Amino acid sequence: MDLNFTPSQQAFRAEVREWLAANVPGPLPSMDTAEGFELHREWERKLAGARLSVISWPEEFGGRSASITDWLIFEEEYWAAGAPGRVSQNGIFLLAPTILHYGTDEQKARFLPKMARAEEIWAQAWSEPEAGSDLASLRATATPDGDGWRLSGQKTWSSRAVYAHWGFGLFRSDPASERHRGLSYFLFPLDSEGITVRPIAQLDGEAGFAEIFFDNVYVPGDQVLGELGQGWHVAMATTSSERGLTLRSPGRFMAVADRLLELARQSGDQTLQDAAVQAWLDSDAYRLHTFAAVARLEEGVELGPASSLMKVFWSELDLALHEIALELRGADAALADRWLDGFLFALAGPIYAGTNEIQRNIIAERVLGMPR
Amino acid sequence: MDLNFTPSQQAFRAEVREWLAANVPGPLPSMDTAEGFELHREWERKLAGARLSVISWPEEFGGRSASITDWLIFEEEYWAAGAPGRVSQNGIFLLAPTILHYGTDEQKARFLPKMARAEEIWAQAWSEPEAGSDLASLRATATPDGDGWRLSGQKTWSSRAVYAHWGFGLFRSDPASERHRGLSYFLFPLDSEGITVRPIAQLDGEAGFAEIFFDNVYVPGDQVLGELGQGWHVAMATTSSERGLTLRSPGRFMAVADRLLELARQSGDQTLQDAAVQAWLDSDAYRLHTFAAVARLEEGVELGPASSLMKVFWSELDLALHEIALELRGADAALADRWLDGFLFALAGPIYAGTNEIQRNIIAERVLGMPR
Amino acid sequence: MRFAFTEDQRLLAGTVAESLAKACPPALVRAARTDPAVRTGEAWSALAELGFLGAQMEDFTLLDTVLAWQEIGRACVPGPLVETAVVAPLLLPFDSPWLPKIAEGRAVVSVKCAENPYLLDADLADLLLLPELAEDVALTEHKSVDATRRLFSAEWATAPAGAAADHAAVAVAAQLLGLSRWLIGTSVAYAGQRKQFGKVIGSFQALKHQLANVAIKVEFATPVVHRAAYSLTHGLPTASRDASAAKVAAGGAAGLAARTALQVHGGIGYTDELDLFLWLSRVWALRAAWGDERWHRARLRAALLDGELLDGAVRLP
Amino acid sequence: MRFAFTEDQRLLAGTVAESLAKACPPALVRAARTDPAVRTGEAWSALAELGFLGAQMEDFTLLDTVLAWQEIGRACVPGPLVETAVVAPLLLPFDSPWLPKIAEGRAVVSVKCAENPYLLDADLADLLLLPELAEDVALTEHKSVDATRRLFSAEWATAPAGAAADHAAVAVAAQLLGLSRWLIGTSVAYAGQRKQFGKVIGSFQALKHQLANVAIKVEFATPVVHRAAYSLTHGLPTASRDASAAKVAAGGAAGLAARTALQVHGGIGYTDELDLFLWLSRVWALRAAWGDERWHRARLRAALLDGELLDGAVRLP
Repeated sequence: MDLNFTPSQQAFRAEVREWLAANVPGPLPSMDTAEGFELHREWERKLAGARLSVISWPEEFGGRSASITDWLIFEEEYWAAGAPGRVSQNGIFLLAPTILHYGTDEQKARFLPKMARAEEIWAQAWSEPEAGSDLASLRATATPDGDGWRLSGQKTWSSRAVYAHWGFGLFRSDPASERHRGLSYFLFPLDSEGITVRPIAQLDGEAGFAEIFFDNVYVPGDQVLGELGQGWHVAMATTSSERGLTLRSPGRFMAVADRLLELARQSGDQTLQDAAVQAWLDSDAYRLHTFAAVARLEEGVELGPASSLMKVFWSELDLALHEIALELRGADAALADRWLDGFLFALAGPIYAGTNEIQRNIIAERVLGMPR
Repeated sequence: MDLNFTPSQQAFRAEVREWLAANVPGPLPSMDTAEGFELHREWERKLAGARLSVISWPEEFGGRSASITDWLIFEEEYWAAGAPGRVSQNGIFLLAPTILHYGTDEQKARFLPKMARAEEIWAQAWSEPEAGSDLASLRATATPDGDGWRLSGQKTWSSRAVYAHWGFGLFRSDPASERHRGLSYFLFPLDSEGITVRPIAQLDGEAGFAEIFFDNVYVPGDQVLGELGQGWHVAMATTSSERGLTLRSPGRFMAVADRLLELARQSGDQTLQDAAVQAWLDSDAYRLHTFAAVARLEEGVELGPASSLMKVFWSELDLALHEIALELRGADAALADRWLDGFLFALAGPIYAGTNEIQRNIIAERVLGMPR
Repeated sequence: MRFAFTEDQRLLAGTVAESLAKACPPALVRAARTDPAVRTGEAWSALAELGFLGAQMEDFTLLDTVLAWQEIGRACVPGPLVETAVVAPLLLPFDSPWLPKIAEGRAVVSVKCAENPYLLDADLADLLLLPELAEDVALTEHKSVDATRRLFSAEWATAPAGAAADHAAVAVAAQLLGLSRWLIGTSVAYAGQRKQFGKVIGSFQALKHQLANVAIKVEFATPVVHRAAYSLTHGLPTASRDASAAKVAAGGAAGLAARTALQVHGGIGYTDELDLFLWLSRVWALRAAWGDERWHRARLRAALLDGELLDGAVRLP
Repeated sequence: MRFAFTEDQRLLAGTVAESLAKACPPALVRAARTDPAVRTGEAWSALAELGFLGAQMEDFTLLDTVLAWQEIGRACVPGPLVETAVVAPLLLPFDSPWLPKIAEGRAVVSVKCAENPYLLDADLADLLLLPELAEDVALTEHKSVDATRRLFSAEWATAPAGAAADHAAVAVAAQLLGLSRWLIGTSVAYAGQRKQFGKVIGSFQALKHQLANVAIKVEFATPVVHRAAYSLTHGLPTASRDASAAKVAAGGAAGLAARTALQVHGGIGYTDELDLFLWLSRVWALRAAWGDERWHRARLRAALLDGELLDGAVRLP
């Protein structure tokens, strides 16, 4: 066991910290507004210019072939510096690992570099109105048409879809199939003929999500990712690998926890101070757990269902961090500010990416081996 | 709304407080030891001498026809005075309300006065090895024999059964019946021929419970309580009435909460002080809720499934009170003492009298009306 | 000893609920986010017509109105009602010309005091109490968690409002109970029709138990709020402690109700398609109003640990 | 940066687990309640033969042994092992004649210090450290929550044991992890065969989620304990803070594991028919040993709030 970073890792951290200190802009408008979307793309281009937008990718696509540990270091610095949210998140975190794993050389060359430079922003299209947590019950269809396909149906909870350029999602290419079988993974431009994007207005104003309606949308055959009918496996394959880690890197929570301790120091209330200290320690525990997971991955052990333990832990940790902060803010908790935004976002944690109820079922059945 | 006690209620409280101050003995050995059992019976006789053993019963059976409010006052004083546990508990709290409601005049005259004077101590025999929480799946049988019955089968978790004189429980009198139907409520002397009582040793020493084996035990017909085959309703009828209240009167928790505040005052740890204050307030809330329930009962509104809300609340409150106390005791939490005994007892609260999981099902389905 | 409300007290609550069902539909709460007039519009007039805004001038006590305040919470009524109908009558002299105006619904009051630093809906106020009557005060608006409640700060030395603040805390606690009950009902209804994995989600035990836990918290916060109304009405020595206990209990129950309701609804709970988010925001806003829980906990700690243990009316002196 | 154990470290834990499977069956733990000799009997000798009791004299660090301590917890091994094998070697001079005796299993040590007021199994001790070597000390026995651990107080001025106490806290935390894993496994097994309402209770979602919650707490307490072993081994500036974090995390996880295990088993969990209660009692005893959680929380508060925020080795200085 060696919990010291190597000189090269420390040098990388120093480089990132320095660059961010010099380049991080002030708070940007929400990326779910037209103006904010463009400003966030601009920021992504700036990151790409310093080859910091997708460090874990191969050089040829704009990355540095960085290790997971380097990635975690980058994230710690990124969040500590209060840098903007990643408007290209869906693409670089959700889609790219799948393209790198299953994509053809043409697909890699076509999509990855533009993604790395935020020239093309991607929207995810997983859920459907009747398939929220239950992805396997997807109904949207893909029917053959010459060398290509015709997509029909409706997707919902598509983040970024209002302004994004491309989308990706699962469609049922085998009408006779059921549940996980007969699904294929499609990539499609959001300005294709037959696609209608309807923003979902949220009560706090912005429209972070959208519904996407597909009316017989033509997609050429080379925009299927991975094997036909294997969409489910293609989509899930990367979740238990590094992706499970890179998606929710500890840096994000440590940055909040450090700010929470600052709030607690200013308070005279020992009860809330102890709560803040515990939340900070839990963030630290999540960070340590991540490094331990990295070591297991490097030994070739997949995370598997254990990633469900992480999902429940980080989502409830994020909520606790913000709930304690609001208590510490007292009467100011009624004011809309950074802490409140964080709280509202944290409240979604136990819901998306598989509700915590489903995650607990997985933990009980697949980690502990309890009966279905 | 009037939260003052009437002059007569205050006078009654004064009488009880005074009598207890003069008569409460020092700590007695456990009532689940031969010696302790006798000493607890002696105490019960003393209470009966002052007509304080069963105040809510009619005078003719040894009571005072006291109101529920008087009963709650008595309990507050009883627990505050640190008086001994009630060895006649199963009889006076679980069985007596049923006898008073369903019993014949002969049964009342035969059983109640001796119960009030602790001449006969009763053991409850609800559970069976395969029917813990699921009482409706009882298997022990009662087969007709002349004017009487023959009981066969096994009961378990019978509190007091090791030393008690009589027992009561449900037996299947209609072999063709299933679930709640075809059960009858029987009363039987534990020294009957064919009854074997086997103590269940607990790892902390004493045997608070026992198994009772019935091998063709004869019981005369007049020891059936209530209508034949109606045992389930007879047993359950009183649960949603006053019994739900009298069983876990707030006085018990307020006495613990007051002692907990004393511990907290001696501690400099604000976090644990706040926890103790919250637990005290929760005990107070339980007390207030009980008075509100009394008012509803006096208006003729039955508690019904709402008693499940109370079961979950008091059982988790009791646990919280003791967990906080142990934290406040620090290193002394490793010592076996009154707080630890209370903790071990409190841990059973969420288990017996219908596990809290079952209670939460009832709350969701019968109080909130969620689907089965 | 009788811990129950009179027929009249229940009747008043029923009448208020009935008139709010008409005068304060969710659409009105929704509109209050953008149209200032709505915050002191229909619902306000309806409560004035009922005589509710002038109830205290007619010697109605908080014990008489606490059940009605629960209904006001359940309907998520906007506007500075507590400040105008509860606090002002306690702070203003009995012969103040403002009182009849308040009763008629013609005067809107916003209050700042040690216990409540932000002026609610001061943009609509005819009268500012800080806590004394004040004029030409410079106000700064702050973005509020609840778009139907606009918050302002004022450069002005504050003083404690004492008993008036305790009354406000309990009226707010009662609203939190009403909000919680609405959230439970709405969540149970949604869980009863939303299907996942081929079953209505309300049939999953995990979800049942989450909602059961909310029901338990609300059930046992309720008598605490009612007792506080009693203690304040009768000026008991434990009144302040009881008010703090009420605000903490109701705030905690409502917080759990809000979190659980959103978990039950999932992502759609954030959207404009449902009214849920309006009720959630109100819960979060009221938890911070008239003494946040940290503030009330400190008072409880002092009362129960430092001070000698005063027995409330329901415990024998 | 590599947060993983070496092959040797895992091997040692495996060897210890293997030999305890033979030398420390539940029946032995059970017997330790009544027969004093058992507390320093078979299991003790087995660990001596493995060289585990003398490991620290052979320059094995806490990082080398922490996984083995988890196995010792899992097996619920009785006796003052931590005091003898971890604390004594750190408190005694390197040339003390006691050290070889300890290594051979011929010397039993009991310790009292500021961090741990009660002497464990002093009735069997050849050597008392308070924390200096002491003789003819009057001992008073106190009834212990865990009948396999006898506790004594001594009229003697105490001093802090410092780093030795931190090492003990982490060895105890590791045992709490092992106890928790045993409790999870035993509860899952029981829930898989016990039937109620015509189903094995392990198929009820409420029960699944309760055990999932325990698994989560244990999963995330584990790296905290391992990091503390690393910090103490390398004498990092955060070592004491990390030791406290480990004791608090493991104690909390074990407490939940114990409560949940009893809930899963129901009344039978109290009975002599199962071994469960032995493991529960050990959890409750160890939570109070070598710094209860209140004490460690106070240290954490001071370290993280008052002191400037030292970055541990895993955070860049």
